[in-house]
Amino acid sequence: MTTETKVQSHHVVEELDHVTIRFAGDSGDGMQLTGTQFTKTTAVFGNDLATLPDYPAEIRAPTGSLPGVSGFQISFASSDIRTPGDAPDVLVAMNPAALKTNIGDLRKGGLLIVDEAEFNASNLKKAAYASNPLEDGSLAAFQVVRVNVTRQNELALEGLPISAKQKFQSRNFYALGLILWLYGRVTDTTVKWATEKFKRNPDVLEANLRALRAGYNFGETSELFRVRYDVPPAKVAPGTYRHISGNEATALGFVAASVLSGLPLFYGSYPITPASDVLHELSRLRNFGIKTFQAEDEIAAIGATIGAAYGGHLALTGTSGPGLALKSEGLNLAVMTELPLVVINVQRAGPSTGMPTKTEQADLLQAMFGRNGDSSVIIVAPATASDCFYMAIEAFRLSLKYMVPVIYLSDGYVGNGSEPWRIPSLDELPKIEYHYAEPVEGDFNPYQRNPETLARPWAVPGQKGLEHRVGGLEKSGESGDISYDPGNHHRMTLARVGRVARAVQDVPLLEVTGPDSGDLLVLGWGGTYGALTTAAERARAAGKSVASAHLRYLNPFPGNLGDVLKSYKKVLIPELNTGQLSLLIRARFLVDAVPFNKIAGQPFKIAEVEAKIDEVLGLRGPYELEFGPASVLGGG
Amino acid sequence: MTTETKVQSHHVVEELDHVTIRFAGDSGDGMQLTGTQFTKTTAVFGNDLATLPDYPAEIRAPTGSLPGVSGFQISFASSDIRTPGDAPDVLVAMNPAALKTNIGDLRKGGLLIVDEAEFNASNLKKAAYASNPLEDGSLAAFQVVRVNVTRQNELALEGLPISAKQKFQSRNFYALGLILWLYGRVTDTTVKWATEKFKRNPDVLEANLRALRAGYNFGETSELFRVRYDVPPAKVAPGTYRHISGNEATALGFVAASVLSGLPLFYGSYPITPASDVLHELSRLRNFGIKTFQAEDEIAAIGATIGAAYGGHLALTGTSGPGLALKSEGLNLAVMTELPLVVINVQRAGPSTGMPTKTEQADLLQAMFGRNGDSSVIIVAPATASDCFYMAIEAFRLSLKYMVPVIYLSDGYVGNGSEPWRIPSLDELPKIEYHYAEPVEGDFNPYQRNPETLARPWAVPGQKGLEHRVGGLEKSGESGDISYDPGNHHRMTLARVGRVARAVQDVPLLEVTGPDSGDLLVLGWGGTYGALTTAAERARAAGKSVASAHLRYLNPFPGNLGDVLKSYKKVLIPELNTGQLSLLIRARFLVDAVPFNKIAGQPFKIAEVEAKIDEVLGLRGPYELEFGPASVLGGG
Amino acid sequence: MTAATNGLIGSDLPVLTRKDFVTDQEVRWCPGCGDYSILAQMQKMLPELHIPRENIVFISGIGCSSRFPYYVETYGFHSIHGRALTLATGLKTARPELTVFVVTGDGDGLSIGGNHLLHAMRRNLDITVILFNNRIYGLTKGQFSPTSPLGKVTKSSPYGTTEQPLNPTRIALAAGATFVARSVDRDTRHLEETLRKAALHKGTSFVEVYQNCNIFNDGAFDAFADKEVRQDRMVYLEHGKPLRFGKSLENGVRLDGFVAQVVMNAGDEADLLVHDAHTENPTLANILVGMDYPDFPVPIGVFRDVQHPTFEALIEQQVEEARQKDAPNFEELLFSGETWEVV
Amino acid sequence: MTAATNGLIGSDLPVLTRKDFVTDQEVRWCPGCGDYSILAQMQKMLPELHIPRENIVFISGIGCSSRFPYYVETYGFHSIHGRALTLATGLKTARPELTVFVVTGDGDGLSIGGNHLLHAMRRNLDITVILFNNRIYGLTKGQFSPTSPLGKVTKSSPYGTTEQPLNPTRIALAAGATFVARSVDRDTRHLEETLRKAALHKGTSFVEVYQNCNIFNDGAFDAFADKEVRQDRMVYLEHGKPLRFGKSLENGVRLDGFVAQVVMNAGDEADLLVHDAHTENPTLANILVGMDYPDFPVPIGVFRDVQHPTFEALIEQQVEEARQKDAPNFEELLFSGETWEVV
Ligand SMILES: Cc1ncc(C[n+]2csc(CCOP(=O)(O)OP(=O)(O)O)c2C)c(N)n1
Ligand SMILES: Cc1ncc(C[n+]2csc(CCOP(=O)(O)OP(=O)(O)O)c2C)c(N)n1
Ligand code: SF4
Ligand code: SF4
Ligand SMILES: [Mg+2]
Ligand SMILES: [Mg+2]
Repeated sequence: MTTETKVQSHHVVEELDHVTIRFAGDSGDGMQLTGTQFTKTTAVFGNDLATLPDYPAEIRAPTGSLPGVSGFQISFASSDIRTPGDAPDVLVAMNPAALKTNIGDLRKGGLLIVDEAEFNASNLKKAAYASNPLEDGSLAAFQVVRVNVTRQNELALEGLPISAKQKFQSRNFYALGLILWLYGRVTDTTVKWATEKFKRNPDVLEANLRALRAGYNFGETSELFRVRYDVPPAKVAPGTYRHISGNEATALGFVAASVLSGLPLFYGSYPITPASDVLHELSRLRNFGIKTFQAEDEIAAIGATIGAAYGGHLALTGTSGPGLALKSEGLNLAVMTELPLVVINVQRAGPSTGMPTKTEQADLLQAMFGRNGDSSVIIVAPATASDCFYMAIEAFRLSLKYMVPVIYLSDGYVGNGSEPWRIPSLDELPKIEYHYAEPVEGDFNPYQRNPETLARPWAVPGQKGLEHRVGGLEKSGESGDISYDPGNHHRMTLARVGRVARAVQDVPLLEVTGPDSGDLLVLGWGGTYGALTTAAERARAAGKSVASAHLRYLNPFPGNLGDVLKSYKKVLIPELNTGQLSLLIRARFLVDAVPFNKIAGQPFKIAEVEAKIDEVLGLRGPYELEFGPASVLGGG
Repeated sequence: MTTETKVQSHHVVEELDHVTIRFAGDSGDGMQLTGTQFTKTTAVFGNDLATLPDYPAEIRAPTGSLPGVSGFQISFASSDIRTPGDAPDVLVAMNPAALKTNIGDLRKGGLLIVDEAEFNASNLKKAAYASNPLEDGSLAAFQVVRVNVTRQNELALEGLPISAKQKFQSRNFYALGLILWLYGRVTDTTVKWATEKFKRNPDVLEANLRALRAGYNFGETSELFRVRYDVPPAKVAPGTYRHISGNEATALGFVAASVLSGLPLFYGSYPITPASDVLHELSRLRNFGIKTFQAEDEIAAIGATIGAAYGGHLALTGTSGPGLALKSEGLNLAVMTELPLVVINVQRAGPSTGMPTKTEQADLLQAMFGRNGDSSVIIVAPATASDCFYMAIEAFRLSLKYMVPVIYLSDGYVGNGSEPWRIPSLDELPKIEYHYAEPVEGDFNPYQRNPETLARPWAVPGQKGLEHRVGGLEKSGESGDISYDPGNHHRMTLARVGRVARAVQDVPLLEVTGPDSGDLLVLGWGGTYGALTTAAERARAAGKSVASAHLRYLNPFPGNLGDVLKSYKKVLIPELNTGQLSLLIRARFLVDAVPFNKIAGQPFKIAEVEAKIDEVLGLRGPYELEFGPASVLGGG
Repeated sequence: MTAATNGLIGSDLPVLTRKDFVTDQEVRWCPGCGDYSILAQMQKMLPELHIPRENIVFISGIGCSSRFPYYVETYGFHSIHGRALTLATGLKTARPELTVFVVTGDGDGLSIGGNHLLHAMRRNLDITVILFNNRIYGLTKGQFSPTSPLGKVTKSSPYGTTEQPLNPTRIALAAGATFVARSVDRDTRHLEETLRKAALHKGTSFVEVYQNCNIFNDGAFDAFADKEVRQDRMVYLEHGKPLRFGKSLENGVRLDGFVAQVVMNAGDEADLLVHDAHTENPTLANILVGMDYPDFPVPIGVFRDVQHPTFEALIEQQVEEARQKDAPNFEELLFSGETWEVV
Repeated sequence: MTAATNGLIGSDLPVLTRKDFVTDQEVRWCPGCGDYSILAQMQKMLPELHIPRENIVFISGIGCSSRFPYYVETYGFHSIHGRALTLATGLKTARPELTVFVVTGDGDGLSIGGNHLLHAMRRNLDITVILFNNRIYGLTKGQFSPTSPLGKVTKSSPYGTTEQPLNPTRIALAAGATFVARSVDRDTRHLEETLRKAALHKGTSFVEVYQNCNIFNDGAFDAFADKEVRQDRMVYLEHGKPLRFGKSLENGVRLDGFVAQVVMNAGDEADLLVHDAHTENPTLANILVGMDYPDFPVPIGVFRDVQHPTFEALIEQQVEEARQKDAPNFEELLFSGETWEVV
């Protein structure tokens, strides 16, 4: 498969195991598009890869301004890869603002490609550059390649009957072409895509194709690049693949739950970043009988979802942190009435409005405890973009079996990040069972529990003879009448909490990567999977006795978690919060787990975790994050 | 003082150290009044005492029905006393329903006084009695005294120009007179009160006084009572006393905070049981410049309170469990904008609507963690009715000093329960300091922190030169401009959590009752103080090495808590929840504390705690509550 | 058993009686409470709908009024304070074939639940909403509500309230409700008839019922609703009929431009205002809702009754059309977008 | 320093200019957004109030519109979604001497914040509320809002919405607002004047501003608000003046009973509807708010402007009267009720 893509060239070809590239420019420069196109080509080529888009917080910040910078990072390799990479090896900066905000991350000695045409006075001012970095030597640490992209592109497009603005807007194809050349890739995928995309607009199509070719040829002809690079394909499992983001996978997973259970899906939600995409995805699927409902607020969204659950539908609601806070009273009604529903929380940096476009894992304790009374729910958390698909199915499998609400904790990093995904066939997926209550002889007891699961019957309106009343007041076990009896409340509370504990019988055991006992276990949950697993892997490669395990089920914990913890001298728990999982682990198992906390709105870098591992192993002194202490004992 | 109340009598007088009496009847029978009157007399007499009213959940249930029963329990003693008592020694039952719902609690061999006139067919039916308990021997275990109260009372009131209904309604004074006689008390206090209360209605006054006297004399003349009892006064600290309920003390305490700080008090609230009384109390005090605001919902209530805090007022909001859930998003805005305010949560049994009129301690973890992001607040909890006054002052002292919201966790038991209170003089109370930001040279930095407290300046509108903007988005330290900088978010998060940790310097050290080291520490918090302390005391009296300590500051914990815990072989944590404090203690100090959980909407009985203590000390086998297991490891 | 929702519906329509809608639960309202009458009329009316009990759902919030579902032998949901309408919206959207009633109070529906009321009205789901307006918080023992008059002294307003009340009927109209009516607990005939009309209307029906709380706000409506004065101080709205009131309907209401005027002893020729409940123009209903005692007789009956497509029907239509256009195929969906093979 | 609130107020009233109300913050709206114009008119208008900047507070919720406070050099609070009015209520009640503006959007103010809008309007605090109505959710990138027309296709309604929109001005009127007006972002003169009137009104002022979101709902108001067609398709409401529109005001609006009618080329004698903003009777305002393009010219200006006592004034009055009757004495309060001595 490599051969067909190898391109003849007089340049030296250097083989690499993995490369990280970041495209950065103004929101208007189409960097997301450039990134996705390069990603597709890379995927089709057969590399394993991971990507991370980085949008500006504002809808449209002024052109050329620092807040207006948009970036897209891709890491691809000939071996298996789990994160978009720590420090880019290559940075493409389309203007001064893009350089200013991204150069800090480029690895020393890394390759920097800039459009020198854009480094004019006005742009430098907008980026708050006192002097031109291309001239003042401040970039000495990097291999700087100055390309006059704007001008070259204009020349290539000369004579086309399109506006100067349109010509300018095709610069990103020039940059794309250049990078494709640099990594020995063909332009087929992009050409195919563009031809389809612009078929109604031949001139723009022509412009983009010319730009693409021009960039590609510039690499080939100019003397600016001594070497070009080759990252051979990875050995990935055979099958049909697609590229998928976490939020797409989440939406697809819940559609799958509907297909697998045969229950129609209802989605009640109120838009909020970064969860809105799930609403957008699902609202397109009316043909699957999916009813999406954009409510007036989060409270109405969960209220409607409870109504749908009571009506016997697959009831789903979704939001992000502040919205989960608003849903807490409603969620408690679902806990009390023991109805099955799932709450998606795509976590973002908090507290309060916080940093809506940045990621964090700080809603775990809110999910566990954010309701009045002793109120226990099941909690699951996808570990990667594609894992969102499988955990969505799990969420409903457990909710329907135990008649208990489930909180699905995704986050901005998992939701917006994307990766190649081998599309499963339906028969690889679990069946989802549910049971509507059947008519009974004599009185119907809406709170008579299944002895194995402690679940109460799901009696949906329309079923003759099961007329009954539920509500938020305490109900007497069995009959379901309002009860203020002390013993009844005690037993009902234990049963409600107990149901969730029982679900452990349906939670797969925790798998450990690395030795099943040793010096250190790195334990994580949710979106940090890539960085943690890779850091532990590298530690092992360096001969250290380090294993890693990742929790996708937070409540109840997998049944073997206690034994796993006991098998290691030390336990390190890195989290993007002040120590929320740590708190639960310490309380439950009384192990002196070491928390590693980064609360910066950004994922862990592999190197950060490696450094912390060394600290805990006593191989180095205390480790600090570049911007502060790395361990808090707080947990909210 | 005793002498003047000793009454001549031919009966044998038996001296007791303490007695528990419960008055029970229909909501219409005026049992609350009877109880309060007896309480006042007992207080004035000089006994220490504790009371617990028990209202029906419904506003007005049908007369004579089981849900319509209303009760009032008082425990009084010649030594100091902390709970209204486990099992009453005396039960006064004004009708069959009252007997049915209360007889289960009367201690075996206890004295039962019934109004036999009410045990007619229709009343027995309403109480679902198959046969008349006065006849069928089912009361053999008790000393039953049958008094035809209704008839006797009618005779005493003969000739008065009032309706039969009014005569019937004075029965409670008859019962009161009888009990006053039984415990050698004088009727002065009640006579004085009635004379004032009914001055506009001489006939009703006369009726009540006659009824009172009739009951008193009946005791004296009838041969039904062989002995009468004498409970000598307790040695309580000299001073002026009043009787006060927890909710009254809460309201008074916050008024005190206003007086002590010189800041006007704003109270934004939405009615909810059992917190509404605080709103009622405060809304009467316009003359103190107190502005109460009944909002459209809990969200508006805390929103308005944040507005008042921003405006430089002493900002207070109050609710119960479900309302706290609704306030969580708003509370997080106060956490993020770092404004001082206090949230009262008078806890009730949950989850969801739960049992609104019953008590529970199950909102501790919601208070700790019920918000998105790493969001830390200060948490205090009064231990008794009168302690509410002092903890209210503490709440604002800490909130204003650290510029952080404080949650004040009372509960239905503390709020509705009452006790005699020695009224403090103002100079016994702490000063409350606050500082409005002053105009500065150059730019004003709204997030420049006080190095000692980490508090940010309180810049209130109206102050020239301090114009600035706050909000729920992350702010850059110092300047307060919106910031998405990773390091800034990390540092700000640590500072927000850190402020609360710093407050430990203002939290008094935890006091231990009993040996400062030994076999067992009984650790509790909030409204369980009485039962826990007394149980531990009794254990010591029985020669066991048991100490007790009670937390009134839950976040941060007192600085010496870790050392205290380490000083005992075992730690027992009884809570009216599934183990919420246990979870925090285990996580923070890694001690294997034993949880003792009762989730029945009722306070602990002293005997229950004693039994559990013996279990933990290995002096008995596993202890179970009458209605179920007594230990859960859950915590919500 | 399957979710094919029709599979859930009993096909035969049994003949039911009032008693069939009475539950075994002991009714827990104060003796004398107006809620009893509303419950009785509802139980009288329900059999006439000829809808099997299992296809009827009563949803309420929290309040004395909201205990209603416990007493009606159908499916029932006693939800949380102010949110009944949100549950009803989800249930009716998911299960259009069910008959959904919502019972709420002036606090539940207009204080904490006000926003949901606005949005339910504009969405026009086919549900029936009954708001028990006793102008007080009953269950929490007597605080003022959003419908309590300015200056009202209550437990939480010992100096009197300082805010103008909301008029529930006016709000429902402003939000675009397609059926808006008002009745009184003690006018049992009118109440039952109004409940029936509301239940039969296709679209959101809103009924405000003046309800006496004899414990915390006794007599709030006596001035015009008492038997003795009723005919003189209330006017019964009937579509197509002139507005007449008085013991022998001797008085009437006319319009001077858009201003209502009372005409005492109006002869037959008098050009009295003729009620039109079916006009799309909301002005007439707004004029009527502005009439209040003592300046005017209080209007009782149906203010507005128009036909608009329902929310759930429009969604069903989208589902159907989408299915026609593009039959659902999950495999296809999984494989949609750019895909590639690895061998 | 003390809380005696007046102590906080600078007494001298400085002469301020537009620039004094501009902050150092870079404005973060999309180029071409209607919000820029509203900000500019506000900054032009503020100096004319002659209120020291430190006594002015801008409070907003969340949305593009709600970023407003960052750009006005006064005290500012960018709160949470839908709750700005609740903060304003608490602040104004606590500190009546401050001038409080609330900036909200059609989602912030009518979707999640709808209930607070109803209750703020009826309470009549002396605050000024400006609702930026772009009929879309801007900040979250283009979902429909409660003011989006039925059938609107957006990111969250690819098949079109299935619900009738709310009319913000109608809701404000129904809730009893004492000042209700409407303006358009691009009619700068009218907008500035409307903002001034709103700010000067004593009581709650509600202003709906039609605002163009050129990214997610471009041209929503062009049909009648564009410079070319404006005079023919909008009618400017002026108290005491007849409703006239058209390039040379040749057309007008008259009433047939309570039904509005357009009169083209209405001569001077034509009995055109004369606007009365000061009448307590809400009917006229309701008729006007019912007028919409294309059937009618869209009314712009002040619909209603009446005087009622403000919430905060009534509370201050209670405080004063209570103080007169019963001077505060905390010691006395502590010792109130039954007390007894233990020696
Ligand atoms: C979230 C929440 N807030 C407050 C309450 C307390 N509460 C219960 S009912 C009610 C108001 C009842 O008034 P209304 O709706 O008019 O019903 P009514 O009792 O008058 O019939 C309140 C404030 C609650 N149960 N839940
Ligand atoms: C509790 C909560 N829910 C949802 C959001 C997401 N959100 C922010 S602004 C907004 C709506 C914005 O629309 P609008 O109020 O019309 O303001 P615009 O951006 O159009 O000016 C939403 C849904 C949020 N920030 N907080
Ligand atoms: S309190 Fe009022 S509304 Fe509630 S049940 Fe009693 S009378 Fe009815
Ligand atoms: S998204 Fe729309 S409303 Fe928001 S700033 Fe851009 S143009 Fe304005
Ligand atoms: Mg009410
Ligand atoms: Mg908008």
